[in-house]
Amino acid sequence: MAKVLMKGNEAIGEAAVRAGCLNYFAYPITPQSEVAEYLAKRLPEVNGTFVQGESEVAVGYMIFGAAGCGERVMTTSSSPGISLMSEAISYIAGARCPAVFVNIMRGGPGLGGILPSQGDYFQATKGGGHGDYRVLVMAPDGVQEAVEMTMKAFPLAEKYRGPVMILGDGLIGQMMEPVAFPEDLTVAPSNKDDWATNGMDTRKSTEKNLVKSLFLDPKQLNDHNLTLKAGYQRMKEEEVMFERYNTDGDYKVLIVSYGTMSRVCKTAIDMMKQDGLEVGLVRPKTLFPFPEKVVFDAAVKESCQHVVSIEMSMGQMVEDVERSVKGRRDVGWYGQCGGDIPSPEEIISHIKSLLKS
Amino acid sequence: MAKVLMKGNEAIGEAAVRAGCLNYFAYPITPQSEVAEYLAKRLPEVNGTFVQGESEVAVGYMIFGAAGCGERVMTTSSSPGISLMSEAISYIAGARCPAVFVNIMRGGPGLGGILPSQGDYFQATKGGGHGDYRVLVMAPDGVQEAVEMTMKAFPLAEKYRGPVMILGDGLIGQMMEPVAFPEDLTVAPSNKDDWATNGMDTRKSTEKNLVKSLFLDPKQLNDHNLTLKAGYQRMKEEEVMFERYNTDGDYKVLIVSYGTMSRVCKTAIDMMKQDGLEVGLVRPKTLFPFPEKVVFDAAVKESCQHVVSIEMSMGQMVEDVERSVKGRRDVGWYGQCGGDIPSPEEIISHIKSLLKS
Amino acid sequence: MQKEVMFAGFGGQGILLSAKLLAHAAMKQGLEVAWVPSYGPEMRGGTAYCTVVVGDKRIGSPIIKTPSHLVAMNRPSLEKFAPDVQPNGVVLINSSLIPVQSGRDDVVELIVPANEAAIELGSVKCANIVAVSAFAAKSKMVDIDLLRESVKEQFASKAKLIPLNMKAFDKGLEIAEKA
Amino acid sequence: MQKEVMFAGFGGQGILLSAKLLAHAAMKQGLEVAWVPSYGPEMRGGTAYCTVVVGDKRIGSPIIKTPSHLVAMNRPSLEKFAPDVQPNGVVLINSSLIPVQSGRDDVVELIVPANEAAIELGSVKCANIVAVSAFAAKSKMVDIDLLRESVKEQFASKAKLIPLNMKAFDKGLEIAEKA
Amino acid sequence: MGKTFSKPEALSDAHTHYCPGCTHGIIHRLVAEAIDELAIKGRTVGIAPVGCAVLAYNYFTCDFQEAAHGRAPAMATGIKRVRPDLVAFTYQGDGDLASIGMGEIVHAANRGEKFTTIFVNNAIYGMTGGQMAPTTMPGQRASTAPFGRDTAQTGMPMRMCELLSTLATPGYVTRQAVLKPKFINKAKKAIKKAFEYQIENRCYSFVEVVSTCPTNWGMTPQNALKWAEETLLPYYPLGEFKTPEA
Amino acid sequence: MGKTFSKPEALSDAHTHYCPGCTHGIIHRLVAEAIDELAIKGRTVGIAPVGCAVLAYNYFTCDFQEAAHGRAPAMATGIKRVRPDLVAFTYQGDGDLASIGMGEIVHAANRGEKFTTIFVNNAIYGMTGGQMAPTTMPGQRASTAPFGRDTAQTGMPMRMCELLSTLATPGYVTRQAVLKPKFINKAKKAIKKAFEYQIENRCYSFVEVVSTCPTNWGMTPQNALKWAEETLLPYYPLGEFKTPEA
Amino acid sequence: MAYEHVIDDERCKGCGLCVDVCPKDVLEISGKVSPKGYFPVFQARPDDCIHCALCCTMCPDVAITITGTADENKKEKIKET
Amino acid sequence: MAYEHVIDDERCKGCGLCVDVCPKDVLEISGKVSPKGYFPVFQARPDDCIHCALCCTMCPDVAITITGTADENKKEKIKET
Ligand SMILES: Cc1ncc(C[n+]2csc(CCOP(=O)(O)OP(=O)(O)O)c2C)c(N)n1
Ligand SMILES: Cc1ncc(C[n+]2csc(CCOP(=O)(O)OP(=O)(O)O)c2C)c(N)n1
Ligand code: SF4
Ligand code: SF4
Ligand code: SF4
Ligand code: SF4
Ligand code: SF4
Ligand code: SF4
Ligand SMILES: [Mg+2]
Ligand SMILES: [Mg+2]
Repeated sequence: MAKVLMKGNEAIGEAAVRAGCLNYFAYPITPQSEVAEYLAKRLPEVNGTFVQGESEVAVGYMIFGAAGCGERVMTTSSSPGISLMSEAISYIAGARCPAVFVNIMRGGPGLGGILPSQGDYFQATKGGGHGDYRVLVMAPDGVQEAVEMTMKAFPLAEKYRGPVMILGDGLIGQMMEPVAFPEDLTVAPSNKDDWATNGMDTRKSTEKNLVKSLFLDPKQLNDHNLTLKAGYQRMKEEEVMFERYNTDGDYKVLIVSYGTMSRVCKTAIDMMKQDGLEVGLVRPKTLFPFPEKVVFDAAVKESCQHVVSIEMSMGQMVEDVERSVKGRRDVGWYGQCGGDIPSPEEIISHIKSLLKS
Repeated sequence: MAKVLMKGNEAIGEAAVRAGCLNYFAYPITPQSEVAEYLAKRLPEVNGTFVQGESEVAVGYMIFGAAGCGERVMTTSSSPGISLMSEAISYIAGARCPAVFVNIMRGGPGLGGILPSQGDYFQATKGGGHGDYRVLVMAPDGVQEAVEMTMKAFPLAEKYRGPVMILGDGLIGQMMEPVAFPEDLTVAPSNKDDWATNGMDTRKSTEKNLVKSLFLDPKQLNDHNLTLKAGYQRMKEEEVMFERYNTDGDYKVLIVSYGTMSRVCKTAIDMMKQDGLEVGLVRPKTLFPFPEKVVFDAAVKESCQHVVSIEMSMGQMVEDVERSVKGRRDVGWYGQCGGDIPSPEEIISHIKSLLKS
Repeated sequence: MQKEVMFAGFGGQGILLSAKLLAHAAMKQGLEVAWVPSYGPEMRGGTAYCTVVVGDKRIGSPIIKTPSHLVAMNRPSLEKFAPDVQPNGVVLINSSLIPVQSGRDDVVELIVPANEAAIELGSVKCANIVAVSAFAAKSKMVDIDLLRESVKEQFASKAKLIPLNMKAFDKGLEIAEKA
Repeated sequence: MQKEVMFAGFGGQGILLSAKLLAHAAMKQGLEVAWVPSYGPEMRGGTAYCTVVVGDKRIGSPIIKTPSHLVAMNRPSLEKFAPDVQPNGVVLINSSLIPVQSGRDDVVELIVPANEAAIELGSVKCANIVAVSAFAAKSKMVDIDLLRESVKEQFASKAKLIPLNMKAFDKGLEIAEKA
Repeated sequence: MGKTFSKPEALSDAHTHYCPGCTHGIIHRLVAEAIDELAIKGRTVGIAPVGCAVLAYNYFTCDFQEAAHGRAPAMATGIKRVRPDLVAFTYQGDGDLASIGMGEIVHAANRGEKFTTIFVNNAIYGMTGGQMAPTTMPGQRASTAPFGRDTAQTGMPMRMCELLSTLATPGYVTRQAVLKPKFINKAKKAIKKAFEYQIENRCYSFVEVVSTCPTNWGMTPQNALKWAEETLLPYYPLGEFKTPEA
Repeated sequence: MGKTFSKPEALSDAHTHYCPGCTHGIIHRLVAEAIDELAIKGRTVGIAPVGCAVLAYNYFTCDFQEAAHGRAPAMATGIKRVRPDLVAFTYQGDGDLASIGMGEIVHAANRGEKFTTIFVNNAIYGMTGGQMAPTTMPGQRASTAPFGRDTAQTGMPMRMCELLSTLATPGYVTRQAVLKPKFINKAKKAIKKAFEYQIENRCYSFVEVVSTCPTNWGMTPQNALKWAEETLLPYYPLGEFKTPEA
Repeated sequence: MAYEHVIDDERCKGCGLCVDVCPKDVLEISGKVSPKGYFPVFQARPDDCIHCALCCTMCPDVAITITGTADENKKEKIKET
Repeated sequence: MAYEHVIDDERCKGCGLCVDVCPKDVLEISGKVSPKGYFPVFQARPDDCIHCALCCTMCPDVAITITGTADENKKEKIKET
């Protein structure tokens, strides 16, 4: 298919449509409002539904209600809006409904700023909401991958019957890049008749379905949590995605970085190569499940002296990197959080300082 | 002072009053509604303020507004309610206001159940809200400690100008135990004139104060985040609290456990001692900052073969334990989440199975 | 040495209060104590129960699956909890509402027609006081005089109720002795 | 080989569009490209700018602090960004609104009275087209014919605007040649 | 002149957990009767609130979702927007709907979402043990208003029918009660009508039902009915506040 | 018969970031004039919304807090409950107050919180680029209503004065405009009165101000004033909807 | 046609609401506690019952049903209980 | 007493709202762009100004001030500008 030049936010909206998601509920917030603006035009063409909710809290539950009927559904927001959805995400996970959330991160905490950031890593991967649930989180590094991951998100949400999140940043949402759209996703959500409240007549059944997260009996609630845990375990076995860059040969330093930040790191790595300084990169594409083993293996390579997690945050993913490296190498953090993205030059000088010390 | 027999929830309310916190905003939720019911009677006696907010979202911002004036203020809630406050907590951290949050955890995710749980460890320690902030989290193991930590929380919140959380569970809230109240806290919050919106006349100034979290300039926002980070660094140096149990001699297994769960572990440890099986315990009293070094040192003790994080959750603190142990011992998890608290017998058989394997 | 007693009955039978009185007396006696209620909607119209744990050192796990003693104020409670009571424990049976017995021969059964006794004294409301004093006398879990004081303190605010409850208290002791 | 150009001016001058046209042409040419706008309230009534990065391999960091070229449509933009342009880069100066020059002797200055030219052609709106074609001709960043096509496509929906913009396009080329 | 009477099909055999004399049970039955009479059980989805009716999903025989506290109207919106052919109703208490759920109910009503709300006003937070609700009467005691509701501090009780009927979007808004058979029969008609408006895709429909909470009011079921009639009805007058026709 | 005129003290020297002809600036000035005339600058705390007025704290010379989107009334509640001696006002847009902030404004008004709200109704989400607001007019185009607001899908525009004036708790509720000097002078009086009610600890006070958004309406500032007067005022009539006396 | 008025002891919570609405004063709360701990209602004067179903209408727990029957004996049977 | 009508070019955003409300048609938008990129307003016919302050009332940017002054020359000065 020919490439088209698209803004990340619009491409995400188009990707949803091509993934067969015709139901979109959202509340405007910079830097992702273009998704809603695009879909407000696009969905009517395919008899889809767009509702601008009164708040992100309400949107979270519109998503829940729609997902509970077994329909593909998506919302998009940015950091503060996602915080307002955390109760809903916990409910959706608890009620085991498939739903796709997109967070185009901006600077925080609080109102913070509107420029790109990666400050919501913890919130996304450790669950912003209460209780024992995890969210499958994919982090694209550009518009093309944003499209691919968005289209993947729906079948994954249906496979695990839970929330899946695309974690992008303001740059990915605002930037235009050429995109080639994958094949449309034509398979409809399966087996929803087993659990969805899609109406007994619809599924020709006399048994009611319940979409709920309440289990007053402690034994039942524990079993329910064990079922969820088993799903997260399976994600760790089947869904880990990552990319390695310049890790075939020897390298003195291993960078772990994701999303927009990882692109800058690659530029830095290429520049350092010019000066004969070899640095490797592992880019997690799934933040949960986190590529623990890949990071460990890359870190313990003979030649590797330091591991550094480079983030557009004050150091969040670095905790998962530490866990993965198991003390076999010293693990550090480098980054900024405010909207400015560390430049290749800044990264290079940090890496050199590591090697000096 | 003579001991009094009090419910944890009521004791927490009384502790706030004795800490000079006369401002309380809350929304009812089991299993912590007794805090509000107690303070609704108690605060009028001391000309304090209690407002039942219309929702936890609103309560979060009532707390913000009050804290922004430099007044001591507290709210209490339980898991879903705390999720609804996550945006507010992020704002309060971003605007650097001192405020005390109490989470009497119940089973999750979603509506889950109302019985005791520790399923909100991630939410509390990794920040349920968006952006780079941390919350100082203290976890009491009974009514006496709930009182002491609540009274400590206010000066700590003022020292670091940010949110401080007491993370209890339904049992601690509902149980009655004898309590001895510490001395009343008589020192008023200091230096609020430098930042609080308490009125220019009040502080005899012609300079306005701003309570805000917006920094449109990326450089400023980054600096702001570095300031916050420095505070969290200082917490790690100055505020770590923990207890060791049966760690003086040798032990084959190290348990890391907190709150109510740790009491059951102690019973189990005593019982195993009877059978000549030595097991040590580290009980984090602060969950953030986490007693990383203490756990590491206790884990690498010659005699120690296994480390196990025992939680009323599906395994959350275990990630911090893994980080702390740095791969020097295998780290496992044991627990339940639903309301039933693992019994000493269950813990013992798990420990024995570890040693068999 | 640690002892536990489970109080169980319908909501409204004053279960939590009698448990609290026992806990309070134990505290006055200088013992460690924990009072652990059941809570939540499942109680609505259903069974209310509460455990009191008393010991000479700090209470470890306050969650007790096999208590030393049981005070059963209605039939479902007896049927639900009697099997868990430790051998030689006291099982108080409110015979006013429970026509049956525990069906165990390794425990000390204490048959107390608490409701009748209370009604005789003037109000069914004080059945829980009859029960707790009878239980304390039989189990010796706490000092009787301290328990009596605790009852007085409890009703200090509604002084006119004290005489009734004192009568109930002595009635309980009397029943326990006779038993 | 990677080249970057910063387009800058007031909101409403069509900055983002001319940048998009360039990016689009580059894409058609089979090059890798990223179009990176500034966004957010600070733009309100203020300066709008946009970077286009074009290269033969995947664009790494799309955030460019020292672009190869600059298209400055108003004075604040020129003053803000001219110092960052790489040596030998093209600096287009919209002389209709900018009475001054870049003050640099190591760059290629391209003086384009874009507004006047556009007004002559019938509408100030097409000043951005004049500018982008002039810039492309001078910088050779993209193939001129592909860029012309992109302009046509852009206005396909408002066909009656095409002739005007084609005139503007050619005017830009003409200015660039003369310069 | 005799009548037969039996449990509607839309109600399950489960015994409710409601306190003796709690009128939630009556309201459940009226909803179930409407579902039976309209023969919509097979395409109905109920949305349970967080409140004493949280377990409503056990008592009905149709599909059910369980909402978070106050958010049932947003969930119903999600359901109806993606499945307009389904019939959706929210069953919400006064704390759920009038306190935490204020934003959701006002906006769902104003968007004219095609679902039905059964609003159970018992002037208290029942499930959590009798805290003050927005609908609690002046001077009425509640566990968080131990000296009685002080309107100087907490304002006047919230009247949702009055509030919602001011919205410019057409809708059906009525207040009913289940305090005596006469009221119950009227309430039943109103509930059925509300579902009919939905099925005809006419408008949003809202039926407030003045109910009792003997347990947290600290009254016998009989006195609760009496108190409700004497104290609540004067402030919460029964009747139709808005119809799509008007 | 000439007049002098100068910037009120409660306004800072900072130049606003507002678009040319945006009437937010006029409303800022009116609030500042009221603060000056009542000489309360030293005990006033403003609460900035999330909206184009998010930077209001830069433009006033009194203490300011910056709220989260829609939550200003809850923050003002917090302020006034712990410091009743302070004067607090929230300055909120229509997306902020009537959409996400519906629950907070209704409940603050119903509790009768003693603060003042300045509600800037420009029928659009300004800051985020012209998305539909609850106040957007039928048929009016917005970036999320590209074909114009379809009331069948989104309902009718929300009228906050009409809604809030139905609450039983006493309060001051008025709608004003700043579309021409005559309106501006009236609006100024209303805003001052609103602060006076607060200072007397009388009641909650709410002043809606019909405003413009030339940028997102896609109009010149002049046409924006004209459109607002012709299109908004008929649906949003000016006047006093409620006074504590009545 | 005849009617059968049946009270389900299992469902009845003894709230007494039916007792008050019965125009014929047919119903009374029994003295013996049900396994669930309630004192269920019973027809103290079944003969007086006119099967108006007001008790059914008022019952929150759907504990009362009235079924039509052609068989007179059935009706008798109830009498005896 | 005389008045001084001053327009602050720095604050003026050239929105023109003042131009329309001026009863005496005193104001006009100037052709030269300000450093901020706006075309500020100026008094084209200062003599006609009656200092009614309507322009001040309408100005969203408080760009116009009118100060009272005793000094007649001041007034002249304005004329010349
Ligand atoms: C977010 C959240 N906040 C609070 C609660 C606790 N809670 C459960 S039910 C309830 C109030 C119920 O009152 P109402 O809606 O009037 O229903 P009722 O029980 O009176 O029928 C509350 C506050 C909760 N479950 N979730
Ligand atoms: C929780 C949250 N949701 C959404 C946003 C994005 N946002 C910022 S301002 C705004 C709307 C502003 O519109 P309005 O309140 O009408 O003010 P105006 O700009 O029109 O004056 C929105 C949706 C946000 N900052 N926070
Ligand atoms: S608490 Fe009140 S509302 Fe809830 S079931 Fe009991 S009586 Fe009914
Ligand atoms: S966007 Fe609209 S509301 Fe915002 S400043 Fe510009 S004109 Fe004013
Ligand atoms: S109304 Fe129903 S539940 Fe109540 S007593 Fe009568 S039959 Fe029993
Ligand atoms: S049917 Fe009528 S008469 Fe018979 S018991 Fe019921 S209420 Fe009384
Ligand atoms: S109204 Fe103010 S800003 Fe607008 S043109 Fe006149 S002086 Fe300038
Ligand atoms: S003061 Fe009056 S007359 Fe003078 S310029 Fe302003 S509006 Fe015109
Ligand atoms: Mg209620
Ligand atoms: Mg607006």
